[in-house]
Amino acid sequence: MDWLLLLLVSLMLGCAIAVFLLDNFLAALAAYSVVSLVLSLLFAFLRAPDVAMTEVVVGAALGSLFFALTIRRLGLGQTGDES
Amino acid sequence: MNGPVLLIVLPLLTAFLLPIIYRLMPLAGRLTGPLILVVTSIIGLTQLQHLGDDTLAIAMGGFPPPLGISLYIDRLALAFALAVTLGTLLLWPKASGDNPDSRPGSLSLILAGAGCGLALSGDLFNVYVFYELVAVATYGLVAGRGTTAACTASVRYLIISGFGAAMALIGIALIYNATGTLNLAHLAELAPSRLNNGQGLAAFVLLLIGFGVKAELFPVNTWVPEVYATASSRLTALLAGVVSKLALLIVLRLLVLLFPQPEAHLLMLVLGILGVVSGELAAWRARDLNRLLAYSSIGQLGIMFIAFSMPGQAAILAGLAVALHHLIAKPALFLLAERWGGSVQGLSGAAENSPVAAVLFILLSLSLIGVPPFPSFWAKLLVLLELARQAQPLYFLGAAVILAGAALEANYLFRVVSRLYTPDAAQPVPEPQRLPELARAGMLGAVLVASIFVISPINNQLEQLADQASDTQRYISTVNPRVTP
Amino acid sequence: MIIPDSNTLLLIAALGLILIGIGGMVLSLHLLRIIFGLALLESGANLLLILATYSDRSVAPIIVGGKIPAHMADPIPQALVLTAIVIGVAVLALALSLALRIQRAYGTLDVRELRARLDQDIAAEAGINLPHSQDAPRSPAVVNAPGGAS
Amino acid sequence: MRRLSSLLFLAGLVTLIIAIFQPLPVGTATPAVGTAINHAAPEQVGAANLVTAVVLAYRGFDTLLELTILFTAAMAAGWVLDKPRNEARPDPDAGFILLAASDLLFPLLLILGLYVILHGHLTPGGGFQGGVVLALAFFLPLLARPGRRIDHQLFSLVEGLAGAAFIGIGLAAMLNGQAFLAPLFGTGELGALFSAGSLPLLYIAVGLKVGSELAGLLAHLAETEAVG
Repeated sequence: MDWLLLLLVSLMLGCAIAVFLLDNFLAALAAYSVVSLVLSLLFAFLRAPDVAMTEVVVGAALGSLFFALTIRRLGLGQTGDES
Repeated sequence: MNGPVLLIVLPLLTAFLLPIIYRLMPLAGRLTGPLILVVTSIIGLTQLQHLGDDTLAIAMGGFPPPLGISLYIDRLALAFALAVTLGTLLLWPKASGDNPDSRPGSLSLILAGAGCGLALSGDLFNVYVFYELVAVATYGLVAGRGTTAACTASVRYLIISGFGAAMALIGIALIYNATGTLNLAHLAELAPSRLNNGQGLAAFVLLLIGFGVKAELFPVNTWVPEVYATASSRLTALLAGVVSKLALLIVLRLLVLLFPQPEAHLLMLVLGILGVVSGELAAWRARDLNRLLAYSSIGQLGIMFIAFSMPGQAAILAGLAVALHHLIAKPALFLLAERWGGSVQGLSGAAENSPVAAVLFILLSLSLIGVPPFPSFWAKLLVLLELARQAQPLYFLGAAVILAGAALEANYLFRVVSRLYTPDAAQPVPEPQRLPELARAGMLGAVLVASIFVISPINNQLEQLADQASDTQRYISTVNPRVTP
Repeated sequence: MIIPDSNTLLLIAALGLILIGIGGMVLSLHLLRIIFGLALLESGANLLLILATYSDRSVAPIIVGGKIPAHMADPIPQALVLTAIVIGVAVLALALSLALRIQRAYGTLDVRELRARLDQDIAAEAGINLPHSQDAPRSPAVVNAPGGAS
Repeated sequence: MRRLSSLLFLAGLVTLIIAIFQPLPVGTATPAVGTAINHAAPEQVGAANLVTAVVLAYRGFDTLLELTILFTAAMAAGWVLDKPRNEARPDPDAGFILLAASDLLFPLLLILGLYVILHGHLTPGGGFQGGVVLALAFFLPLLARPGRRIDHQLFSLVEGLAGAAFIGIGLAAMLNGQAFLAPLFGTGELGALFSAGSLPLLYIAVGLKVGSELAGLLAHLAETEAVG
């Protein structure tokens, strides 16, 4: 159990650092979503299913969607899908 | 019994419905907001009358205090709630000509309701939520002016304030970890045994950073000059005059109820001194009136922090006196800065066009500095006398800083006044003040002058307020938190 | 290798998120990354709040089949975090809208440039001729946002 | 220079925070109030999900304010992004797969959202989570067909009325002689769909309000003029 937790925590913190190290904003956003998802797993582990669900829906889905829309509108995506 | 709840809820309800009302009947929409504020002020006044010397607690949802959220109503809280409501009414945003927009009205109503809640709430997390609500409404009102500078100032403010809010949340987590409760009365009961340690002090530091952002506390006040220079003058008057005092009230409550440790008081003192020094020096160097007034407001808030950093009822009285004076004088000055907000150089000869405003400006400046007949003199005197009574030598530094700050204030405010009366042939004379702003500033000035003649009744009232505010036992017994395991 | 016990590990997770968030906010120069930092900081604070009264003997605070278990987790921090998450996302949305609006007008989200432009704008509105401030980059007119606004 | 001072600030903050958390006891705290709520809630509120009992009953006032914050932020964001995108060049429709998927997902998300809202007092989830799902349901078709506009007027109507309904339920309790936001209609049978008094009503108001607000907000962000 502790090993799994260690893995999750290091994944989360690694992705959190990656948010600031990745040059591409979409990649940073992906890292942020991973942080949010792992965080929701941690919430579920902490006997907080309501919070876990909220973190998935609000933090991971909605927050990332906001960021994604903004990055797209700012033209910072660098993926070339912006017409 | 439930009246005070309406002070919070009615403005919020109206804010929700205002966009719909605007769409159906634009004219009615324009009138609804001020009307509701008039209604809530009347409710507040009757409550104040009704309350007398009592204090009471209202359990939201009918759940007994430590389980549910409770409001704590004493005179101080009601007076602040009333000040927010009346202040918002007086400084209601100007109607924008042809295109009726419900948003300034809605946001102002939310600001008023949330401000009342901030003053009345008796639950730590509830305070945090109200604080965030005030903050978000402020971002919106600042950015809503539409200039890019205002948006930039708003987003920089949002970042600092968001950082502060996260710090406050961490502080709340520390407190909850130590005590397992959020009710301020319950916390006050547990504080001597649970919060009188390193963890409690750390929580205080974090909460101070969080709630200090709006109270223009020293390290987290970089937003002040930017926002005050870019927001509309009425909003600036409201923020500097009323909202900053609300945050100060929260800090005072936390200090009295939860953290009576000497370390917490010393920290407040140091930050207050730094605030006065940095604020007054920056104001002295400022070259436009808006930012001059903004920095001077940081300095004045610093004096209040110094006052509240002393233990005891007399210190609270002194701090409240300074706060009350600033609550009236600063909005008036910011209202005058609507037309005169530009560079001080450019004010040459402005007295020609608007002699009344110039006289008013002199009056307000004298009062801000603390020249004898004005109420601020008595307020500052109280603070200084109280500082002289303290044993800790750092308090003398506080007194010295306040005196030096007053000298600086005299210097820079009279630089402005002398500009007003020396026309410069090379420059056009500024446009005259406009009546709505002048009338509002005049009203506030008249209140200030009138207060010279009723100093001692005001002092008695403030003494009672301070008595209630410093009485931790009374707070606990009024709310009476009981947990049955 | 010794693994810390799960409580310490969770505390490290919360602290790490808080510190990374603050560090990112302070050291980043792009407004969007600062907003990322703020979001991470808030997540860390939320995790810490849940941890405040966490106990590994408890079960989730939901009553199934009408029987009340002996050790249920404290529901209050969970309710608080629900509130805090929603507040956080509301502030996030507003911050991003402001960022969009600023980028449209100034063409940059570099905080040093934003600060310089803000000072200039305030001074211009006040009618003061501002000498070059020390903090400002040499040529504020050049748009050099990462990714390039093309 | 600024870089150096921020690094110093950061170092100071890091030491401060680590010093704070060195002795923080985790896993040993005794949540007095939380335990009391766990014991009292089934009788006082009647919601099987105790978090819902706290969110809507014990701390219902916080939830009202939280809704107001969301309302305020959405309004302010709409104000900031007031200028809609020029009609000349809307993004082209997405590909067939996304189009089909969004058409398929719309009813599914709608039902899921309603389910989450209506069962908020029994299972994890509730008005906020369900509301977000509803918002996504309305937003996805917009993402697939950027040319389409959503009816902002309608959404703001729903938003205002749902918020007023929440306060209205609170005021109704006051008219009834109880405290503001006191639960009405008794508690019912623990665990039944129609239980926990007025709590499900409050969650429906929350869900509608959150859903319409976020859908409007998302649409605003999506409709705003591209910068690049």
